[in-house]
Amino acid sequence: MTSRWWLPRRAVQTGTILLLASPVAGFTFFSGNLASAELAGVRLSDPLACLQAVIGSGVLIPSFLFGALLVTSGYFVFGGRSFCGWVCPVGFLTELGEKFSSKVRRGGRFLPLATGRYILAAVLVTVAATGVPLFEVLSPIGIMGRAIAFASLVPLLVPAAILLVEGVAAPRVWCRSLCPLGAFYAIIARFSPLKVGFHRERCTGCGDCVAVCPVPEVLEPLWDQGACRVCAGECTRCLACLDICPERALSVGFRFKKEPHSVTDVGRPIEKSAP
Amino acid sequence: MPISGIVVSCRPEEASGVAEKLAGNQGIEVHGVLADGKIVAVIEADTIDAEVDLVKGLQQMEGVISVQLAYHNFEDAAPEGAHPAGF
Amino acid sequence: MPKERDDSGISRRRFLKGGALAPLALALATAGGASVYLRPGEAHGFVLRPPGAIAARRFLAACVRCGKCAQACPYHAIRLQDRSVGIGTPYIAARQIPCYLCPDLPCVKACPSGALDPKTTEVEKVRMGTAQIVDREGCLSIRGLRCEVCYRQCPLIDQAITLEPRHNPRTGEHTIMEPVVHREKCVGCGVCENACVLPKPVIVVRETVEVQRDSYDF
Amino acid sequence: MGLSRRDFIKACAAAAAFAAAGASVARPEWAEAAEDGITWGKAPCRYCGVGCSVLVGVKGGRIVSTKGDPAGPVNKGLNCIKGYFLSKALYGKDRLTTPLIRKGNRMVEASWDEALDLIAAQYKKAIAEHGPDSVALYGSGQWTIQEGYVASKLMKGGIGTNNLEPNARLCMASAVVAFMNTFGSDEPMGCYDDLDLGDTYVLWGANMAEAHPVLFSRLIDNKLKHPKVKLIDIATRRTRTTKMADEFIAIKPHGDLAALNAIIHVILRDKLYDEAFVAKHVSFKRGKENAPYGLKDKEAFNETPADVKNLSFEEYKALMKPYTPQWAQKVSGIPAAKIEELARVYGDKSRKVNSLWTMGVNQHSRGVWVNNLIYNLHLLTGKICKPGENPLSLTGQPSACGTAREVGTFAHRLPADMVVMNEAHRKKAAGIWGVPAEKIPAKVGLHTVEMFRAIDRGELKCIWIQCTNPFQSLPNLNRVRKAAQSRKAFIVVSDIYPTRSTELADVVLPSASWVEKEGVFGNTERRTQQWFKMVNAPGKSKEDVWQLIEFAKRMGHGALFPYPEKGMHRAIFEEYRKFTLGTGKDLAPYGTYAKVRGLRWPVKANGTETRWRYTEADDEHVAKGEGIKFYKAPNNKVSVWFRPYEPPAEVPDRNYPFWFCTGRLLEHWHTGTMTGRVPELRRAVSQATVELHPEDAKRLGIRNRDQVRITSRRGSIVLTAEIGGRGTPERGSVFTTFFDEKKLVNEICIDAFDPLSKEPDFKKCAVKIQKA
Repeated sequence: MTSRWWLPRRAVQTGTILLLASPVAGFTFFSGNLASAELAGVRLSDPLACLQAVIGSGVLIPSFLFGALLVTSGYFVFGGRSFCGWVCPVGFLTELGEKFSSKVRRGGRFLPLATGRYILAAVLVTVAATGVPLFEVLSPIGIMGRAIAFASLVPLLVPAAILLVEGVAAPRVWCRSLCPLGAFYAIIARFSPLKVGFHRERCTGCGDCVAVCPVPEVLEPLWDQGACRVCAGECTRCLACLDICPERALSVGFRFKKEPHSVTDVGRPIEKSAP
Repeated sequence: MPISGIVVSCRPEEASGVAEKLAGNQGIEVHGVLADGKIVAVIEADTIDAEVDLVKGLQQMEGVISVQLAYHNFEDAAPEGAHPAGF
Repeated sequence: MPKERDDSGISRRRFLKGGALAPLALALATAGGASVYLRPGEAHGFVLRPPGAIAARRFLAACVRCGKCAQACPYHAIRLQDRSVGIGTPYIAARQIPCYLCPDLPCVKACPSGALDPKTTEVEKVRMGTAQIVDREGCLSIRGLRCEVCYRQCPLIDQAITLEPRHNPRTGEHTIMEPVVHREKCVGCGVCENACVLPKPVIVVRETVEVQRDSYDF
Repeated sequence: MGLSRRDFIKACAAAAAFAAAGASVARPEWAEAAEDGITWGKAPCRYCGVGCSVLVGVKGGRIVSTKGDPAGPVNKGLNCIKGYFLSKALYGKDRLTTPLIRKGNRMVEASWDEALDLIAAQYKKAIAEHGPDSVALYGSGQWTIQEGYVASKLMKGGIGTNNLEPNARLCMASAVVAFMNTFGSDEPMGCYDDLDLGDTYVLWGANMAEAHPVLFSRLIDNKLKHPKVKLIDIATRRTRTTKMADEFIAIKPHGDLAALNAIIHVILRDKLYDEAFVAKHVSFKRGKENAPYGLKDKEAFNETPADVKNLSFEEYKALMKPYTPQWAQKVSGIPAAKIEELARVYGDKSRKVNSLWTMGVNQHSRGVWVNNLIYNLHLLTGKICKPGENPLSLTGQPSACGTAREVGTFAHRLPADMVVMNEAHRKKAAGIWGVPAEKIPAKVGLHTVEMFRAIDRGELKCIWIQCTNPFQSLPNLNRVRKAAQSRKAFIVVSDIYPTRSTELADVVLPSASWVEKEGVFGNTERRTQQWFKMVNAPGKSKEDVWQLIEFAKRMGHGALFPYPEKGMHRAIFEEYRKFTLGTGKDLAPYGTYAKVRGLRWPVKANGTETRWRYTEADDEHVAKGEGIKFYKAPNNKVSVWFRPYEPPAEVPDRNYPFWFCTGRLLEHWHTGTMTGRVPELRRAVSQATVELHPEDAKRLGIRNRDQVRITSRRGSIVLTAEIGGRGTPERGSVFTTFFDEKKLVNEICIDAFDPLSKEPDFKKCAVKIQKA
């Protein structure tokens, strides 16, 4: 029996969409979208949106900053890119997109994962220089959030374009390599305590986990360097590897021992394993 | 093209004479002479200035007491208050 | 541990293909995106922002496009732009639904980022824009008809808009009651623009006029 | 008639010049000038009592444009915003186009024959079983004169019941009674020219700026031209009129009765009256007092000649002694010094004083008395029947004067000031109608409020409502609507759109409106205006006259209406005109009205109009040398009535602490049946709001645009609060408008009415206010 992490994950993804739509149905416990929201009286803000707004306008509202820090610390605990795997509606959309595209295989490697960091840097530089919050203007996440809450459908062209590009040429290129928010969370995720662990003794080497992983690069150290946990920030904690592994060789948790260097074949530092 | 309705007041006994003189002017149509010495006329001119000159001229005319403007139209386009109705 | 995985590393061929295709795709996406977003549109002219909005350029940066102000508006007057650099930012289409100046300004309270200045607490001090009569010849009231709908609907009646009566020389016995906007009082809520009975409103909200000039002449 | 655009403008210019020169000459072709295939015709505006003239542009069988008629003497080419969109009122999407008959809860389309046969059968059945007084016809001040005349002849001369009422009962019945008991003849002695010629205007409870827009613009122009002109606004609410007035005097609801008496007191005390005028023209009278408020069904109160006591001037002065300004200050809220000042305004011989009033005075549980007291001011000071100084009761419907008053479509009236109680009058009417004199019953019919109460009591079996919307406009509406909902009577409604009345009807008939038929209206200043049919009514719609005559044929009274199909309207008018000749209400031949923009009756032998009645200067019925002669009053003497103060029917108390008042606004008219179909007017004002005084609102925690629940002993309703907007009621009172068909505000109103005029008081009742 393997685990069934996909179930809660789909539930959270769907729940996010429902939450975004809840004001339309007349509920008042939630308002806003993923850029900034109020849930049961608690103000939450996307740290990158906050960063852009503050840099771009020079206006700083303490509660706004607090909301951003709250979200940052939350994602720090659960592993930053868990946002991508569990919350982000664009991630949800592209995942669904894959299901309908037989050509696309998971984990297509089009651009290096690191591209996102440069885009993030470029966004912040642009914001500082021009005052135009570049990512908030183009963000498919915001667009989808507003499409759900306000039925503003025209901008959905952007996520549609992403789906098209991914479906035809570059699988998963947006989430893996381009999204600056993903890159931002990847930086936090590196240090986050919640990680996927690897129990080498159970592994039969069937390769299913790599096949199912949207970012197979993060599993490579387990093979190549004999690491016993996934350290790379790019891991979205989607836990698909846990679900697929017939031997339960992977698990998720807060406490994994530090890298037992003795078992690594080559002994290269783990940090370099991430691309 | 400005079109105006005017009332020219004269002494009753001179009214018909003035009316004849008025009718002789180009751009003036006399529509009626009332018993109390009022002449109802319509004047037409190329510009508002020309019209004002015309009225000034009338005021100088012998037998004329006053010239009163009753109606003034200076637009050629849609009539006042006109609008497409019902849709 | 099997070694026959073919996707463990990036093959040279794949890398080249990716390297060539990716910029192409990016360029295409940019072109597509730009055509949708950066169309010259509302963002370049005057956009009527919700009460308390800070100066236009800073507003575009400070607004995180979360839509909370729009959700807070009880009249659904606040909409979100769906194109150009102002995408996702709130605006008021006064001709459809104007700002009715809620005394507690729920939109300002909802704004998380300060794009709507939280110091805005009095509706009379709001300056979203300034109403202007843009077509004096078209204005029914100035033509002598008893319309003055903008004046009577103005939430700051007799302050932001007053009626200035003067003799109507065309009929000789009626009064022209001309609505006159007072810039120092007008909050720019757009109720007048909304109420104007003409197909194209002759009174509209334009950019806030800071300097008071008198364009009102007989 | 192929006139070019230029010729048309010229025609307009000439017509205006003729009007300015004081001559009412107009050439018929001016009314029809062609331009771009548009044919223009003249018509009076369909809305209020001001009576603006409009030009109606028709192309392809459809009205494509309307505009103020430059030759119209009232408006000189101007309109208010309602008039500007006049044509659109006819072209709403939901025009009724076919007769509908109720089948259970559904309305089923029917033919005219089916509908009319059904109505006739129901009426016949009711008459056979319960007598002619079990049926009624409820009409309108928006009826044309022809419609009103046919209705009167059918009901009074044909069916034999006086159960005929116009909605004008709700509108100016108080003015009618006061005109009759003071002057012996209905309708004003003055006219709109007084607005140009006077120098002092006292408004008693009238928001002229919104209710009589074009007229107000004329009044303000007088003020702009002449610095001496003073406008004093006495009201319970600060309005747009207040804004343009020189002085606002706040008065408590019902306080007018006290204030007017106190002003008269000062005029008498300080000898500000015109001794010679009083001696020559005035007789003093005291009527019946301690009048009821009509709250009980069938409560009867009449002031018969036996109840009237003649007084000497000295007796009258003695009676007026207790009404000191100090006393009035307490009752009316007007400071005593202000009352003294007002008395001196009326008494100032160098001032030409005009009093103007409308619903604030008429919709009043002592409305006739207040009207009487205003006349007293003018009669004591002799400021009457002179150019520029007159009392003028402003009306609210396009033909409240023409159809309701002149034709006499009230339960007690016959055409031209005659009444059913008077045998000679009945004989004269019967003579003209060609029916036996006994046919017209002497018993006064049911007045409006009683008419609808009689439905509730089950006494009235059939009622036909034309051209009005009583199930939105009547007071104490819950009772009336419940009675109709329980199908206690057979209800027929003729209208042009679905209304809150058609929804309760058993038969709904589609009517033609305004220029879809030919007609004549009479406005406030006695101006009779005619128009021709210009377009066809949509679908199977038929004009009300046709409906009534077809019904009459089925009732066996077809012989009463032997009018030719072509020229029917002319024939009806000419027949009606016979009533007016020689009575001082003389009308001109129909053909004259077709040519002019209206004439003010009495029309002189030479075909010209009369601007001021009862004066030798203008009225042909007064011989040269007689000066002023009130020739319609008994002994040529008008009555100054002693009318004491009596409290209102319902006063705010601990449970219902606020006064409640209803009224009109500029953008919409009456119950909004027409203006509600004009998208532009709906955009301008979409819903009824309740106005509160800012301090009251603050105390109750109500802010602008909050939802507010208003509750009276009769009903409850939720409205949006409006604070500091177009109107501000005085502390302790609230105001709302009645045009909004979604908000039946009249459910709140009390059905107390003036005992003499039977006009309900829509301006005062007690309510409580809560934030909803």
